[in-house]
Amino acid sequence: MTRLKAGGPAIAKQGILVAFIVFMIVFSLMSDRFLSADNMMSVFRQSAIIGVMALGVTIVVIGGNLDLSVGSMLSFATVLVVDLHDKIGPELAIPVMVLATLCLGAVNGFLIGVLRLNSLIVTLGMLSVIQGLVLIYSGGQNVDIADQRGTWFAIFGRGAVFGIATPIIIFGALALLFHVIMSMTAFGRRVYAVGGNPTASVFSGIPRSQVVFTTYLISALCVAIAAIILGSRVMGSQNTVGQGYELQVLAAVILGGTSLLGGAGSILKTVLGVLMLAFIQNGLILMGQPYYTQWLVTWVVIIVAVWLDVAAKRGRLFSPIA
Amino acid sequence: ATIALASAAAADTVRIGITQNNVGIDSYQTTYERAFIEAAEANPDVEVIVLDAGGDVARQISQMQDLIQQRVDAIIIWPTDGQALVPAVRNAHREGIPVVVTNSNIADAGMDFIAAFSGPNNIQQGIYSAEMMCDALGGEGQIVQITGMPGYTTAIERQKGFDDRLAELCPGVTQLDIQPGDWNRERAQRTMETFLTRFDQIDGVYAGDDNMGVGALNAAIAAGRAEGMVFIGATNFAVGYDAMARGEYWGSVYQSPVDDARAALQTALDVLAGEDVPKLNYFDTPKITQENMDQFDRPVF
Amino acid sequence: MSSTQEAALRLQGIVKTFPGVRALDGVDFEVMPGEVHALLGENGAGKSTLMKVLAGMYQPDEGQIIIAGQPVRMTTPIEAKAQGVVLIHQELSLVPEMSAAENIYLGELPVKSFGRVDWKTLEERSNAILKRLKCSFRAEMTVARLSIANQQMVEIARALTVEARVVIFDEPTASLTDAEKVVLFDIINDLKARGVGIIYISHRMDEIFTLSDRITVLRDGAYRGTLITADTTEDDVTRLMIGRSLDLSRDEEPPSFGKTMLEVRNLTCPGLFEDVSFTVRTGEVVGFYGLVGAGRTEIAETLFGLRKAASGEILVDGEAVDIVSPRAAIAMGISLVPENRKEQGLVLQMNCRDNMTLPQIQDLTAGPFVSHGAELAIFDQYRDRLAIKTPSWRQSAGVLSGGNQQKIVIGKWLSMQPRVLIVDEPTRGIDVGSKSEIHQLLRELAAQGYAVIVISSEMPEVLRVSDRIVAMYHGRIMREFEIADVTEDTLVQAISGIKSEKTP
Amino acid sequence: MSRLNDISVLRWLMRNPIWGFVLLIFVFFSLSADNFFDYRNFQNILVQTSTIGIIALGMTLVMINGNIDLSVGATLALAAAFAVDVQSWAAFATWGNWQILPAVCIALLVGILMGAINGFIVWKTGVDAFIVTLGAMLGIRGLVFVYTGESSFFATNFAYSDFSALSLGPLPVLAVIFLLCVMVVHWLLSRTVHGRNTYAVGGNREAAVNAGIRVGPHMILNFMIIGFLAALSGVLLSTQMGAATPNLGRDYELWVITAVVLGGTKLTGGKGDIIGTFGGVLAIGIMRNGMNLMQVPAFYVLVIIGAILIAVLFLDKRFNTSNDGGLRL
Ligand SMILES: Nc1ncnc2c1ncn2[C@@H]1O[C@H](COP(=O)(O)OP(=O)(O)OP(=O)(O)O)[C@@H](O)[C@H]1O
Ligand SMILES: Nc1ncnc2c1ncn2[C@@H]1O[C@H](COP(=O)(O)OP(=O)(O)OP(=O)(O)O)[C@@H](O)[C@H]1O
Ligand SMILES: [Mg+2]
Ligand SMILES: [Mg+2]
Repeated sequence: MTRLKAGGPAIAKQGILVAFIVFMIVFSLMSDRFLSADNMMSVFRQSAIIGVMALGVTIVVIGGNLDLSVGSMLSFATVLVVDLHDKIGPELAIPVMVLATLCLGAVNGFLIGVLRLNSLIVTLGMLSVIQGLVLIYSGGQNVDIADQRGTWFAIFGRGAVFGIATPIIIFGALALLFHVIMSMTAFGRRVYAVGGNPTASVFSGIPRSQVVFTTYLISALCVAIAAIILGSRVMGSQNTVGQGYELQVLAAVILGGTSLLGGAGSILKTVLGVLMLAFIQNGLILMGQPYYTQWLVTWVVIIVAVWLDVAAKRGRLFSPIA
Repeated sequence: ATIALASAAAADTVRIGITQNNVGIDSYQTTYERAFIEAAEANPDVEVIVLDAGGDVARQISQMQDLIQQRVDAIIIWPTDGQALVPAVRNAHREGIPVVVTNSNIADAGMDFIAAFSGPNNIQQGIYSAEMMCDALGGEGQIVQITGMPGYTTAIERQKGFDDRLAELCPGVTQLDIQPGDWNRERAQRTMETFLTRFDQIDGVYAGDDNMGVGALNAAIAAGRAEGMVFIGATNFAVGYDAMARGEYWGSVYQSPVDDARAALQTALDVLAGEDVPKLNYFDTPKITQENMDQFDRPVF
Repeated sequence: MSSTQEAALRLQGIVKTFPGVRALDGVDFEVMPGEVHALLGENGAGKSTLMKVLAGMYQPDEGQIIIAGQPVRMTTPIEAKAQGVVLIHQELSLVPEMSAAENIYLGELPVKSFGRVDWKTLEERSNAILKRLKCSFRAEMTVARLSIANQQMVEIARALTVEARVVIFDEPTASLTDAEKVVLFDIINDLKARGVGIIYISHRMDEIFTLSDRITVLRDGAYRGTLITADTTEDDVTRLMIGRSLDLSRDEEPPSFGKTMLEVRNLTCPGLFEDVSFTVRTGEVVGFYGLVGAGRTEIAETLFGLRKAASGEILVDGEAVDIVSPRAAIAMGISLVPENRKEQGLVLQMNCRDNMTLPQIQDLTAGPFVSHGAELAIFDQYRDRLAIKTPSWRQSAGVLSGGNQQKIVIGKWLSMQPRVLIVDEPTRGIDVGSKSEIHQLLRELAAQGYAVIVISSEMPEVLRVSDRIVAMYHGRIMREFEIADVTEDTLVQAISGIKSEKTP
Repeated sequence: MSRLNDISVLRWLMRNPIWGFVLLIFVFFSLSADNFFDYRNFQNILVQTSTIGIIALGMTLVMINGNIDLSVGATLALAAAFAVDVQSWAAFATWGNWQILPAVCIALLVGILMGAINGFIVWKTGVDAFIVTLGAMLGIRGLVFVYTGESSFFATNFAYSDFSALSLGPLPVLAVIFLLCVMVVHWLLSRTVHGRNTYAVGGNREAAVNAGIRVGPHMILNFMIIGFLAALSGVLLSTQMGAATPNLGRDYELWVITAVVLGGTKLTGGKGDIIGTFGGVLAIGIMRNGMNLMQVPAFYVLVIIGAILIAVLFLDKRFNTSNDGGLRL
């Protein structure tokens, strides 16, 4: 067979990366503060919460499912950790909250992984159930940490190491860790396989239920970590603090080129997706645009970026379907 | 209203239905609900039906229908939207069920169909905040504003009161930008961080409620720029009260959900008793600042 | 074929490239009206690609399509159909949830006023076509509930709905029984008599020699030549196709069987198979032969932990085992090359190497990480051993030709070094060269001490690879043959349910 | 009734567990909520479900097609804004009550246009509909805010909001329109060539392409239908409010999809019907209405609705075993 050299420069295949670069250039031309170190740091820090959640959801989506419950799960975890902070102290509050959140993840995982129920509807249902649980737990009251200055809990959201804010470090470290897990470990490979073709995976001896279950545990773990950052950053929580986050997270994951059909996607590109959304919000405020332009720009950016990505994979700009 | 009254008298107890805006979205509304139920339980002649619209206009309209369907004696409504509930209120009016509007008012077109309004005056609150801002800055400076959830009446009215009064009272104070914080502290914190990057000089911040105000304060403290910056909010929350006590937060508007709830129930009972109730029953929402805060109890929410 | 006659369809210098692959490299091809022109080539030679170009599904990079003397551009299947070019796909192209009738007239449902479907006409017409194809099922049946063979017939029925100039059959017999094949050949001859040009793609030489007038051979995407069928031999064609002759004989060194590796006692799964007992020894290949639907696949699935048997026993290496999942089966040293490579065998968007190492990925680790080197070593070994054609291990399995996909799946299970290897229709859609390689491989594996089960619907295949043949009919084992005792007649009798005196 | 019929009814319910569920909650609420079993309440339920119900009809088409539309809530809000605002355009000032007509027409056209845009992008770019309409959900909401300038509009003409109070015979006009839509879309889906092609495209897109169905325009048409229905729903909702608000229809997409899935339509396409969707919509409507009448506290409503959603899905799975042929997958 005649072998051709891989067509075109490698960068052309990275539709999302191209979109990201173009986008950054346009924005930095339109606002001189956009590229300043301060602003970069501030955007990275802001994107850590959504970002950490997006990492978990990326894994769920690669495994062929969706997770829409992360928004209210974030509310749950944040309210819990903040509320328990004053009652039993942070050193106990954190593990208790993490365990409780993992339990919610396990419920998702059981319903979807083991009982094989449709993930969109299950997590939609869980979104509602968990929001109800939060409200019942807190009686609908905001929770706040009384001694905001004295608690070491502050390091997660407000601290810094070598001048880099802790949320950025947590986000970066988790991104690297998950990237390694997904691209270099057997577990990662299995997630890709189950998402790509669950039947063939079972035929290959992969414990499909167990793999899907684990993806939901990971997602819940990410939510718990995001909640620690959020609770520590705000030092309090509202009952609906995570409302709407599920769609922002999903948008970031999609923007990163992860296929909703499962079996394909990349952690590092999700990071790009997260940053792109954060930069849109940030950049447009810097330009003094009203908030709703954000939504219009996001509309265009999501479609164009994913289009570029799809087009690069397909090797032609427009779909060949008649 | 006479029909309802007659049946109420016959049954001896009155049944009052309430449909609220969005319980759980913030603790003001939750505290309101609790206070309302407590007040109703304290009164043996009152039976209440408590519903929540979850912020959705259409759902609130159907709840109005459901309440009419149950032939309650009176309906208390906390409108999710002042305009959109007018026909629903009109329906209740036609069915002879008196409607009391609570917390945020119905649009002018609906005033004919309601028995009374009871609640704070959000425009007035915006005006108070503008006056405090003007005071604090001595009439000169640059400020930013963080508003509530876009498109909802309370947010719009507070912004309107603030903007109009500020322009009139303090032409020397310029508003650099207005962005929403969605009643969400973390969101407000993010918005403020971006403002801090964008503007080198910010003298004051007005936030649509204290929750967001404290978010903005957090951002300014983290950036090391809180010193000398004036933070003014509305709906004094406990966090805002505490920040005020620490001297970091300038002032707010004191508004008690407990008063709000009791006033609404009382107004409805007065209406049912056939008393002559004025159309607009604003309860007082005074300014609260670092100076006079000891005259107020720490908010319970 | 006189040269004065106008070709029904002519292709000139067709070039088609995919990223990293030059699938067609200047191919010339023509088909005359009333001619059956066979297209041959190894797996991945580009046959299907060429036909997709013809049917308007792919655009050629270079070259021309000439229909009845006129150059045409066909950018969609609709235009191709309008030109009278009909393609019967290699991979079934049906909507499973819809009825056979709707599938037959898909895209051209008869219409009444207000855009309503004319159900009556639709059913009358499609039942008429099915009758012509001697199909026993009604057109109202949902396609998902038809057997693969019947689905194939639906696909074929489609070609009869239009006034076709050229009909392309891309491996139509891959899942048909002999009886159905006869019907199909009648239809082809009928079309031929009406002056339709037929392009026929198959890996089965016997069919090609019965049916075709001319044979064109492709190799590595390039045109190799055209032969008149009557003047040529199988060997000539094979040589043109793979560059060497095939050795189709059975090596006659006496096999040495070891201990009983797998024993099945009275295994029953109601409705699928009943009271099945057999043994497989190391060093032995047991062929399971039967008609489609005889229940062989279900037995394999049960042995592989994918089904729960209602009763009966399975013994592996003398030990009674309970196989609860494929994982458990793999742990016991059982491998299954499944029947349906796309759905059960491969993760299509995953690359070739990862597909191949999937079942043992947990064991290919260095510390917490998967060892790249170990994986590549396995891939390289089986790529060479099975002669898999792919530009690189990075290629997604989904874009390989059908035959090469099948080889990836075989490689995947061979690399597990199983004690019991079950292969279900191992050479479906595989070219003659690779087929004989796979047959040889199966023999070699047995010689190395594997216990092998081969499920096949092709008699030559079972005859060639098996030491023993189990004939099945309707979920029951009818008879077992030692290879020395078997004749084609007794075998056909056994799988048709005709009881012989020697029923075990 | 003969035994045979009993069995076929039972089997029908097994295949459409949602109607069994509707029956169940209907009986439950009739027994336990005082004002539930009442003719006027049934009218209310129909009117209340009409908003989500009408959109769900379109969503059924789009989902059978193998697509999804997340932008319906925003489209609804945009159409409502136009329907209310256009009435007050100077051009129609002298039209009297007739000014409602162009307003409604323009609103519906806007909906169709939004659908067409979504469909066109899905067709030409080949980007998954989930992504395209997730973008549109934000973008169209942005358009709503641009158009309304953040605040609500109200219709100065009370004739507009009186429309929703009209009755046609025994039924409120909104319910009549809803039921009419149900019948038309049911007819479209089950009887017409377009409807059958909808199943074909969703069941096996490649096969549909190969068979010469113009898949792109076909999908655009379905997106236009859902755009139209979302807009219609927006118009009807705005007649109930006599106003339009910028946040109208938030989260509706999720409820609509839930209703459609409860009704047995598969997210992967190729399978579903209007009868099921109608059941799904009623199930949600009855549950909401019944819990209101029973005064279930708001926090618990969230938990109950979510849990029931999952439970119905579980039952559906039980009754409709998938076609993996009994393999342990
Ligand atoms: N969409 C595609 N993208 C990339 N490569 C492709 C694509 N389709 C086919 N190919 C490659 O083109 C070559 C020809 O494939 P084709 O399917 O035409 O082979 P074939 O002759 O039909 O083989 P078989 O007998 O196995 O069906 C193969 O190497 C295949 O991997
Ligand atoms: N579409 C169908 N609907 C109902 N029963 C079927 C269907 N297809 C097959 N069966 C039944 O399932 C059993 C086994 O079928 P299957 O085709 O898997 O057997 P097989 O021997 O593996 O055939 P092959 O491997 O040649 O396809 C048979 O009893 C058959 O009657
Ligand atoms: Mg082929
Ligand atoms: Mg089989």
